[in-house]
Amino acid sequence: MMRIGVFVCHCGENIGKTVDCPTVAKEVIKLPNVVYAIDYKYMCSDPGQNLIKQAIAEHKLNAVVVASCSPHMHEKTFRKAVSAAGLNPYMCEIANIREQCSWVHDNVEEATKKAIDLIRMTVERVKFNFPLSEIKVPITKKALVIGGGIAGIQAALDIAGAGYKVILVEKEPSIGGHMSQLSETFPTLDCSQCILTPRMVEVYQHPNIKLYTYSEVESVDGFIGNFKVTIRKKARYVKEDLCTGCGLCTQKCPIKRAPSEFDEGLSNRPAIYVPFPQAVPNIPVIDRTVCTYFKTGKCQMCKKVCGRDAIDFEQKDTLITEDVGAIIVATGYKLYKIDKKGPDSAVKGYGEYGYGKYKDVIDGLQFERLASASGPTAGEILRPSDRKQPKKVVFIQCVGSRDPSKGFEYCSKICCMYTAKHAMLYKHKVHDGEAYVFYMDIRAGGKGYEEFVRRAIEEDHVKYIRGRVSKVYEKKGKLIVKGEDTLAGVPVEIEADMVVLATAIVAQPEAAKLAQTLGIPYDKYGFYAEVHPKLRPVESSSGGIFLAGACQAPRDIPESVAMASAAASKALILFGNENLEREPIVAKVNESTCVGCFYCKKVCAYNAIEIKELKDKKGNLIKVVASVNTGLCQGCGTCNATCPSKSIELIGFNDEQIFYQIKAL
Amino acid sequence: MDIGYYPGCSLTGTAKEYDQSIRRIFSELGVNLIEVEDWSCCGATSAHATNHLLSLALPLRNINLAKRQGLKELFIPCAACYNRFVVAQYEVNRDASVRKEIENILEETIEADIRIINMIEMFEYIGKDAITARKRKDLKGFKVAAYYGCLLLRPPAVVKFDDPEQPSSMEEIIRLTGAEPIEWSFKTECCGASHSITNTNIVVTLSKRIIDDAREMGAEAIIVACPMCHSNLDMRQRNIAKVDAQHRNMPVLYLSELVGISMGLDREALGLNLHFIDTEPVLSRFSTAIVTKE
Amino acid sequence: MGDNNFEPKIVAFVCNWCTYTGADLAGTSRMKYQSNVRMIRLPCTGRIDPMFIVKAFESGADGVLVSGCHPGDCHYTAGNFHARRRWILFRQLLKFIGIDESRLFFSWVSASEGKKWVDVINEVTDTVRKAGPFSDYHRINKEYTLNG
Amino acid sequence: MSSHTAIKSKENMTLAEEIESLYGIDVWRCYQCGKCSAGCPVRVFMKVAPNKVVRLVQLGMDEEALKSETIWICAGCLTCSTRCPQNFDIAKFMDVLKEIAIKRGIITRKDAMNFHRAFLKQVEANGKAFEFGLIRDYKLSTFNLFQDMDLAPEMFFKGKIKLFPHKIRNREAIKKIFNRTNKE
Repeated sequence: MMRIGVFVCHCGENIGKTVDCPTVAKEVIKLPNVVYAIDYKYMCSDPGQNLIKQAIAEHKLNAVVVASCSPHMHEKTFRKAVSAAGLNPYMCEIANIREQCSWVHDNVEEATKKAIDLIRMTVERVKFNFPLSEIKVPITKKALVIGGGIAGIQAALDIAGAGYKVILVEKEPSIGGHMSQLSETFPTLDCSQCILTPRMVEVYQHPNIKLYTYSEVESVDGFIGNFKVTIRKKARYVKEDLCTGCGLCTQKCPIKRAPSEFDEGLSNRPAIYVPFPQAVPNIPVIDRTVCTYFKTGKCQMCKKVCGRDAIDFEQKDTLITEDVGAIIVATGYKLYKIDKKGPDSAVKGYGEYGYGKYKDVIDGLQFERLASASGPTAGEILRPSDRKQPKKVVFIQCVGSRDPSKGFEYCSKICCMYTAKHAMLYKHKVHDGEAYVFYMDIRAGGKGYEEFVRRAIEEDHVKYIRGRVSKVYEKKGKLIVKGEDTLAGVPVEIEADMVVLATAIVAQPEAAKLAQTLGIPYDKYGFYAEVHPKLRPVESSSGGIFLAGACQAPRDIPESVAMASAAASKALILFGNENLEREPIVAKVNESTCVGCFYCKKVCAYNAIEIKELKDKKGNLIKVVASVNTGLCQGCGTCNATCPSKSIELIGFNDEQIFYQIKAL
Repeated sequence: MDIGYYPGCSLTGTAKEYDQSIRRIFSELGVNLIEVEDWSCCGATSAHATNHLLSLALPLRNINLAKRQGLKELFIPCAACYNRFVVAQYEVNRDASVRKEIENILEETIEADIRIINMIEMFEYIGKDAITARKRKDLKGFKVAAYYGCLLLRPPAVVKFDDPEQPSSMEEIIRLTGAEPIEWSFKTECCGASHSITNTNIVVTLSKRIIDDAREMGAEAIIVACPMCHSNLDMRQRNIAKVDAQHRNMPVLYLSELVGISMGLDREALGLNLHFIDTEPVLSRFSTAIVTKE
Repeated sequence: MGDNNFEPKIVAFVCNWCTYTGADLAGTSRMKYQSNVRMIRLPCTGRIDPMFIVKAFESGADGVLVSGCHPGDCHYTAGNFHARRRWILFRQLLKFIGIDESRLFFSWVSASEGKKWVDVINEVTDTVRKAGPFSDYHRINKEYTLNG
Repeated sequence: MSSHTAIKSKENMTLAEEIESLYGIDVWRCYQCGKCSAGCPVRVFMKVAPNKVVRLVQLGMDEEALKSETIWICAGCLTCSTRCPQNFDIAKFMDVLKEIAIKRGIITRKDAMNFHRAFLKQVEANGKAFEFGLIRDYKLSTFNLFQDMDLAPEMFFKGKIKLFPHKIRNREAIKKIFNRTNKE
């Protein structure tokens, strides 16, 4: 027998002014099963809460309806109060008579009538409530960080520093990411490798960090607090435990002319190589696409010279499984390569700029390598075609960015700053050189950023021209850059020695595949989607999976690092609990009526529906039914509405509760 | 092989050597060109610059004629006509209300599903092997600049032909003849097009830049597939010479003429004598013998 | 046609994250709208079983409003998308049962659109008031035995 | 200023609204990057850059836009439309402005207009372009009889210019097309 108590709050004048609360209380006590009803000035105050607690005890209430403000305000407060009186908190429901009644209506009679209706409907609903308890999920206090660029490094160090284990997976042979390729960094012009290398070493030496380089995440199962991750460790053909990183093999390798990924094709490397001198780990890999042994079966020079017998041509990929509780995705970006694209490509390329046709038309990362002291020119600005110092350099911004026609609609965000930096570095190194920047708008909204751009213009006399370049072509050894100064309204032609294109920041080509592996959403460009752009910027919509750095959108270094620390703190908040507690509003399957059609599985956005086999005692299969993984279920109820046999219900919002609420209209 | 043929007005007048060379080489290649019966002008620049509906109705009248004649492909050697046809077809296929409007004007339904083929596509269509098979003279050492102009390539979303910025299809045809296409920067730059008569100085300025770059990059001749480009580049060299005393003549050949020469056809039959700029200085070395004569 | 003093009953099925919050915002902003609506809060429009709507008409509603997050904005990623797909089928069903589909309204009201909520409610209320009372539910009651 | 306001009668439309409603060209797509002007082969012959003409229309300075010689100097080469990052068909925009300018009788470059008129007159009469007639009519209209005179005899003797037009049979059809597309 239901014994329901109704508590009508005046909220001072807020409700009481338009809703006749004493009348409401008098009316609702007439409802079946309502054994107690009272109105009070402030229900959420201590005396108000005590009123509820006392009534529960005195009138042996087993359900409570509080008619007050929005459940978004005080549902938790009242459920706690009810709980303190020994009643299950989920036996308390709120009727919203403030935000959706007293505040939006003027007429007392109408508002009072509506309040009574709302309470009646809630009373009917609460009759079908039943005690629920928070779901407890154990947590594996170990994190997986995918991507070993600056964001991944920062996240890994933060979590490891808090005393938890971290698995760091990097697909390249070394960690460091794009930041390790940069020369100096804006807006302070400090040397990128000088600030990054110590962090890389720290990762390598940290007792809490297990590093898998040249490895990729193959599959992810499970849910928040309980992920099972399979990592593919690609064959390096070098035994990591034996190699000392002496470098003899790389010196003796007869193949010398494979284009260096690290130098963006501006220099060459051997077939067995370490991407760059400061690589972590300092262990080479064999590029089997160019290695003579793999192509012809002969050579083995590296094996012959290795004193530790660390070369292993027979090495295979290995699969490793790890249990983790949280995942931080920090897979970064790629620079849009603007070579000629196929006719079917979504991106149409920029034939008009002649990238790929003219050697001295390069992209931003290539310029970084030219300017870097560790680069192919040892930091001297020499153009690729003839290794001469260019006296006139044109920088073109927004190549592929802000271009829905040929590239991407979005702003790549970092190009304005790095172009200013490039122009500045160039002017610092080539004092008699001229630098031109073609821009559409200058976006320098960061600490010290605007000042930095002004410095380039005012102190280093970089010439900024507002307008997009239409064409770059070669004439008598010069690159003719055809533009328009839209401020002066005059056409401009510059005879340049080198052209640097600030090409768009794009998502990693494999981003969508990884997103599907992880079960996280991504936008049409392949950038991972955060739950809320303002308030939950580093959380993916899948519980326990967090985002850091440029995999989410174009990001500069400070933002990537800030996001990484934020993502790490999200993981640490999770690890701060023994168990995961969450509202018990999840779906539940009635196995006896479920026919295994799995429509629920099709509509579930969280992969929370699993296939369960029901077997008899002898182990014979009786039937397959749906089963809800309560760790993954977010309680949207779409499955419940979809199920043709009404065999899956959303606890807390089941059909009966809602039907009776409607019926009480 | 039968194929529909729309010569367009220029090919009956100022560009009659283009028509002549086309008819000559395709008969040699065994292609039967079926001219659209009672075809009319496409409206050219003057229509699309002043009257949008007229610029669609005129080409569509011809498309309908071709369809009624049972033609499935329509070869249009003039790049300007080609462009107007393709654009008109695109617009009515994209927008039902425009289609309705044009149908009301023409008083007939439009069946705009005919395949329209430009000069370069025509060579691709009959097959590169067929051209190689008819080759009688290798034009080795003949350095030429392939000039596409504007209207074969643009707008790229409509014509859907080659890379609009770095095209290479004409070079592929040229290579079949043994001639050597040079790499240059002006292959898609405009020659001034319809300004020829109204604004001769524009055409002279633009054509001069094109010819100068071709020469600088080592070309002995420029190859075109458009009568407007041809008349601007060929005829207007007289005007260029007036403003530039240093100007040296640069022969301008139609792609069909070049292919014809490699087939060993009579140069007069190909209409080469009709050019303003004498082609003999660059072609005489390939003319030791005339292999066939009509 | 209808009685001049007719005040319709409107049931609104709304999602907890967008429209319910948007309706709360209308309240905190002290905007005013007609009092005919009775809200039923659900986690997501994806939870709305078409039978809820039939049930609402059966229980005396003269109009039903379904309101959730904007497309692409669903708190649960895709619930509102599935809901929309269901409506296409459901409209047919409604017609079949004999419920005038012009009494069923759909809208998208986000958590920040208090004003829009007010406009939607006033418009729905006015439209249904004009349409008069919905009396066919007795017939429906007789012909269909509904769950609960 | 917005082109997305309620439907207005044609007389009350701004130029931006008119070209959107009649030709489907949305001038608000243009974000004034200037790539069109940068690549325009006839840019040096223009006083007002193509992107500025779009700007004038965006600002509602309709008459200034229609009066600019730029729209007549445009060679229709489509380089601008091909490279526009915003997919704004600026070449078509130029054509449309010409068309509207003609309707409103604002013709700043009579030479270009006379050429188009002479050309279309031949097409209307014969069904085909007739170069001799075209040049004759055009020259008469510009009183510039001696321009290109040196080229003409050679053209004539090479058979490139005929003295009499070649007329198509179904000239009625062409007449009809001209009449119907010229209404308004």
